[in-house]
Amino acid sequence: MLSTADLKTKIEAAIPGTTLKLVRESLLLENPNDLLKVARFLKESDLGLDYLSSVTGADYLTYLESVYHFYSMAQKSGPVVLRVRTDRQNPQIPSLTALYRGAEFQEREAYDMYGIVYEGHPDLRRVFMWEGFEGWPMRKDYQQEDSETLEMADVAWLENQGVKVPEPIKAKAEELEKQGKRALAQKPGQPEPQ
Amino acid sequence: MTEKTFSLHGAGDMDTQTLEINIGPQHPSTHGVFRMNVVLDGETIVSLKPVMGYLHRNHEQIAENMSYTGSMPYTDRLDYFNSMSNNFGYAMAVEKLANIEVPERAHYIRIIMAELTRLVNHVSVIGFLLNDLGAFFTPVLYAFREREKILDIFEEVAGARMMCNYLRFGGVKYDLSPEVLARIAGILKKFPKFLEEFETLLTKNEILCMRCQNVGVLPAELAVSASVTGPMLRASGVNYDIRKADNYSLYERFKFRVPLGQKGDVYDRYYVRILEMRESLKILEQAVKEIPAGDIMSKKMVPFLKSPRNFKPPVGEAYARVEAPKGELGYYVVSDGTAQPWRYHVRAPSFINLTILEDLCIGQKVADAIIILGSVDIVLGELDR
Amino acid sequence: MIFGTGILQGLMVTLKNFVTSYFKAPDEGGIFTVEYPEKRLPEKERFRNFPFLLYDKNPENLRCVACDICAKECPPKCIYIVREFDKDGKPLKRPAVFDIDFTVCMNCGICEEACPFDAIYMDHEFEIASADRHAKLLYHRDDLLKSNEYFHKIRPTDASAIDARRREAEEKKKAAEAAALAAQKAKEAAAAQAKPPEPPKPAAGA
Amino acid sequence: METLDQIFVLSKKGILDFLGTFLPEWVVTLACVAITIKAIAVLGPVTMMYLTLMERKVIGRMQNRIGPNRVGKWGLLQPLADGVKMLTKEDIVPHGADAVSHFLAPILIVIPSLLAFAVIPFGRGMTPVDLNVGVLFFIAVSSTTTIAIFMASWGSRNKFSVLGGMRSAAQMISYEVPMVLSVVPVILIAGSLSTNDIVLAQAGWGGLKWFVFTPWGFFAFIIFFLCGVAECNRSPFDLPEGESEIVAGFHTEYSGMKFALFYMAEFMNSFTVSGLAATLFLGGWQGPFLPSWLWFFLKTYALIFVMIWFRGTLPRIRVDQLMGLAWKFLMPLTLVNILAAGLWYFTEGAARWLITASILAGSFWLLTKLNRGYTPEKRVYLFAE
Repeated sequence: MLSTADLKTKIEAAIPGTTLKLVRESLLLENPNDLLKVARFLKESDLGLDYLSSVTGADYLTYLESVYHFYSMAQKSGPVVLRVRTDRQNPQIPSLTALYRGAEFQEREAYDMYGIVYEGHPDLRRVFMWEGFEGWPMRKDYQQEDSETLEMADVAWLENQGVKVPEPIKAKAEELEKQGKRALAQKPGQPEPQ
Repeated sequence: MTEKTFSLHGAGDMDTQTLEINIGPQHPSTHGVFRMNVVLDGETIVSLKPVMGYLHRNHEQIAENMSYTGSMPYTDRLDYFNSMSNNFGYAMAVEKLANIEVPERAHYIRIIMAELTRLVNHVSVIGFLLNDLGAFFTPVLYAFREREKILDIFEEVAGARMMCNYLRFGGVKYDLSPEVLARIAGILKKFPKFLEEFETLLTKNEILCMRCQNVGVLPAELAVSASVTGPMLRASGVNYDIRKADNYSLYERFKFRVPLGQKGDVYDRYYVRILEMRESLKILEQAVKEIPAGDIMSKKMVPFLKSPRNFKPPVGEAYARVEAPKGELGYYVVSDGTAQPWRYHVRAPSFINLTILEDLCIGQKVADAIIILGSVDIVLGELDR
Repeated sequence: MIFGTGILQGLMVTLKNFVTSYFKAPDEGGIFTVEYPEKRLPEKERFRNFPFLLYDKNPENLRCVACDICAKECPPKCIYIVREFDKDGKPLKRPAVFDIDFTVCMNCGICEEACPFDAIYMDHEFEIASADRHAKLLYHRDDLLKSNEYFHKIRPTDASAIDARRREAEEKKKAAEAAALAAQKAKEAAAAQAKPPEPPKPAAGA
Repeated sequence: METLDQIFVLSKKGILDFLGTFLPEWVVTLACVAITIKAIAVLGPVTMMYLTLMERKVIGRMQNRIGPNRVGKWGLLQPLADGVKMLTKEDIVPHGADAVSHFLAPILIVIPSLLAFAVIPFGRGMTPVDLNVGVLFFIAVSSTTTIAIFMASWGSRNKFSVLGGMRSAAQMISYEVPMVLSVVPVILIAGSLSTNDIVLAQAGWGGLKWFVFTPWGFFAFIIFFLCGVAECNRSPFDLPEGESEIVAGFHTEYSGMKFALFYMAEFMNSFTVSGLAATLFLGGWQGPFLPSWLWFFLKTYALIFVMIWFRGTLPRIRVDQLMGLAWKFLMPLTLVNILAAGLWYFTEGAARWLITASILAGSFWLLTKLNRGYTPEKRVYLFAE
C-alpha cells in the first residue's frame, strides 16, 4: 500500500487538474466536483479500491465535510481516506452512488443529519428523521426543542385536554409567541445558528 | 436508481392491479420497528422500500456530548445482541486515536469475548431466520438454550448479560478468573454437539432447502459494490474477513479459516453462519488454552478509570473497524483535544447491508422477502442508531 | 436421496427432546426452564443493576461526600445531588439530596467506577417494578442507603477487598497524621531547644 | 367389558327408555336427536380446549420448556382461563369492515367443523349418523370452511387478510383433489362410502388388516393425512394465517371470542380429520382389550400428536411450492395409487404385494426425479485460509 503522500502524487498525475491536500493521514480534495473522477480512478486503477466502507458527514463550524473511507476487498489493502469540503449555506457534493452502491444509504444518512446534498443521488430523502422534519440535527448549531418550556401550541393542546396551565407558564408562552420565537434549548458554548 | 420493471408471467392482457402494503412497523417478523413499503402483484414483489428511523435516538450526537468512556455503555445498545463486539470496535478506535497499547492478556480476553458473542449472534440469528420461515419457535428456543449458557458467562465476567459495558480503553474492566475459563472450555466442549443437533434439525430439511435455496441471490460484484460485509458477503463467495484483512488485535496468532458460499442465496447465508461458528470455536479453543498471565489494563489508562472526564485524546481522527457478527462495524472518531469527541460516527453493518434489500426481493414472493430480511440479519438498535 | 429423509431426521430431533425433557438434566436435553418466583438462579457476584449508597454502621455515617463526580460522569445523567449545609451556611461533606431516577438509569456502573470515596455501588436488587413510575422509581437518598454488611452479603470478594484497602488507607492516613504530628512535635521541640526557654513571667499581681 | 365398550350407547338407551315411559314417541325421537347433538356440541369445544393445552404442552416439551403450568395442576385449568380471557376481551370491528360478513364468518366456520363430527364412528355402534355416503359428506362439509375463511378475509378490509383468504382458497382447491383421490382406493376395496362399513372392512387379523398395512393404503394414508393437515391450515401448510408473513392472515382483524371461534374450528377440524384418517386407514375403533371408543380416541390423538409434532418441527412452505406439491406430486401419486388399488383388488397372494409396491415405489421415485426443484441441492463450501 502506498503512503498517503505517494498516493497524492499518483492521483494528481493521473487526473490532471485535481489538487489534493494532506490532512493528517487523509487526502483533502480541493474541488468537490472532481470527486467522481477521483473515485473512479481509485476504483478502476491498479489501486483496486472497490469497497467504500464508510461515508459520513462532519461539521467544522465554518464548513461541512464529507469523509470517505475506501478499502480494497481484492487486494485487502486500505484505508484511503478522502475528504471533501463544502460550505454550510449551500452544501453540495457529487454522489458516489453510481460508482459504489453502498454509498446510497450512507449518503442519505449524511443528508439527513447534516443537510449535505449529494448531487446525482437517485433517492435523496431523509432516512432516520421523519418527512417534514426541519433542521439538520447533527450540525453543531442545531438547537433542540426545549422540552421544559411550553409554546402556545402546547398550551392550547393541554387546555383542550382539560389541563389547567399555570399563569406564569402561559404568560411565557404568549411572550414567545409574540416575539415569533420557538422554545429552543441553547447548550452552553453552542454556536449561533446560521 | 434505475427504473425497475417487472412483468408477471402469463398475466397477458388481464387487467390487474398492484397491492401496496406496509410490512411493519408492527409486524411479527421485521425484527423490531422496521417497515417495508411493498408493492405486490399477487404475491410477487414489484417494489420494496425500506423505511427506518423508528428507533432513531441520534446515538452519534449523544456520544458527541459525552465523555469518551461515557459512550461505552451506549455502544452496548447499538447491536444489543453483541455488546462485546460493539465495545471492541469503539475501544479500538479510541486506542488508535490516543495511541494506547493494550496488554496481551487483555487482547486475549477481548478475542474470547468477541468470539463468544459471535456464537451468540449466529445461533440466535439462525433461530430467528427459522421463525421467519414459519417454524414454531423450536430452533429459536434451542438456540436460546445455548445462548443462555454464554450469557451466564458474560454476567459472571462483566456483570450484565446483554449490556456488558466490559471493555475499557487500554484493556478490559475485570479479569477472567480460572473458573470462568474452565466454564468457557466446558461450553466449547458441548457446543459442537449442539451444532450437530441443530444441523440435523435444519440443514437437510427439505422444506428449508426448498424455501431458502436460490432465493434472494446476491451476486458477488453487487455485494462488493454495495459495501455488504460479514457473513452475507462471504456467502456470496467474496473472501473478505476483517479479522484476516486487518489482522487487528491478535487475530494473526490464531488458526482459523473463512468459510465461503458460492451462490449467495439465503441458504448459503444460513450455512456460512453455521460454518463460522465452527471456526469461532477453533479460535476460542486456542485462546482459552494459550491465554497468558499479566495485566488487563494498559498502565497509561489506569488513572482514567477513576476519572473518565480527564481522558483527553490528542487532536486527530481514527477509523477502526472490527468484524462484528453482522459485518464490518466501524467507528470514526474525531478528537479536538477536549474530553468529548468532536465527531463520532458508527458505520453500522445492519444499516448498510440493507442497501440492496430491494434488489434481492424484487420478483420474489412476500414470504421470501421476510426470510431475505431475516438472512440479512438486522438489529434495529444498530440500524436506526 | 429419498424425498423426506431430512424432514424425518428433524422430526426425530424434536421427538428426542420431547422424550428427554421428562427425565434428563437441563444440560442434556432436559427442561431448561427455571420457574422464576419459586426458584432462582444463583446470583453472580458482579451482577449489576441499580446503584445504592453505602454507609458504615449507621445510616448517618454515609460515605458519600456530595462531590458530584458520579453525577457528572453518569452517561444518561440520572443522578441529582445537592450538598448539605449547616446552619451557618458552611457546606458539609454529605448530600442533602441524592436522587437517582431509575427510569433513566441504564445500569452501566460508571458511577461505581468513578466514585473516589467507595460510596456508590451497583445493587443486585432487580424486583423494583411498580405501577407508578414517577413516584416509586425516583429513588431518594434514604431509599438508596444500604449498609456495608449488605454489601458484604451481595459481593463478598469486592467488599472485603475494598474494606481492606480502606483500612490500609486509613492506617496510612493515621500513620501519616501521627508522623506529621510527631514531626510537628519534633520541630517544636527543636525550635524550643534552639531558643532557650524564656524565663517564666512573673505572676501577675505578684 | 361389553358394558364398558357400549357404555355411551347404553346410557343413551337408558335415558330414552326412561323418557319413553311417560312421553309420546315423537318426543322421544326428538330427544334421541337432541342427545346426540348435545354430545357432539360438548365434545367439540371441550376437545378444542384441551387440544390447545395439549399443543402447548407438547410443543413446550419439544422445546425443552414446561409449557403452561400455572392455572391448576399441570395447567389443566388453563383452557378455562383462556376462555374467560377471550370472553372478556374487547370485540374490535375495524372501521370500514363489511359488518355482515365480518360478523358471520366466525360463526359459519364452526358449523362445518361440527357437522363433520356427525359421520365419525367414535366406537362400536357410536356413529352419530350412519350415512351411507359418510365419507362424501365429510369431504363436502369440511371443504366449505373456505367460504367462511374467505368471508372473514374479505370482510375485514385488511390487505393481509385478503392475502390470507386468497391463499386459503387456492390451498383448499388444490388439496381437496388429492384428498378425495386418496380416499378412492379405500372406497374401492371396502366397497362402501359408509364410515362404519369401512371400519368393519378392516376387521380381523389383530389389526393387520388395517388399510395402512397395504402398499396402496400406506401411500393413501400419508397423502390423506398431509392433505388433511393442509385442509385444517396447520403447520407446515398454515399459509392462510402464516404468522411471520401476513401477520395472522384471515383472522388478523378478529379479537376476543370471534378469534376463539376460528381457533375452535381449526382444532375441531384437526380432530375430525385425524378421526377420519384413523377410521379410513387405522381400523377406526377396532382394537383388542380396550373399549372401542378408547381405541378410536387413542388413534385420533396419536395423529393429532403428529400434527403438533409437525408444528413443533417444520418451517412453512411457500405458496407456489405448496401448490406445486399438491398438483405435481401428490395428485399423480394418488392417481397411480388408485391404479395400484385396482390391481390389488384383482390379484392374489404375494404377487399383489410385489406389483402394487413396485408400482408405487417406482412412481414415487420418478416423481421425486421429475420434481427436482423440491429436492435439496448439494452445496460445496470453500474455506479461505
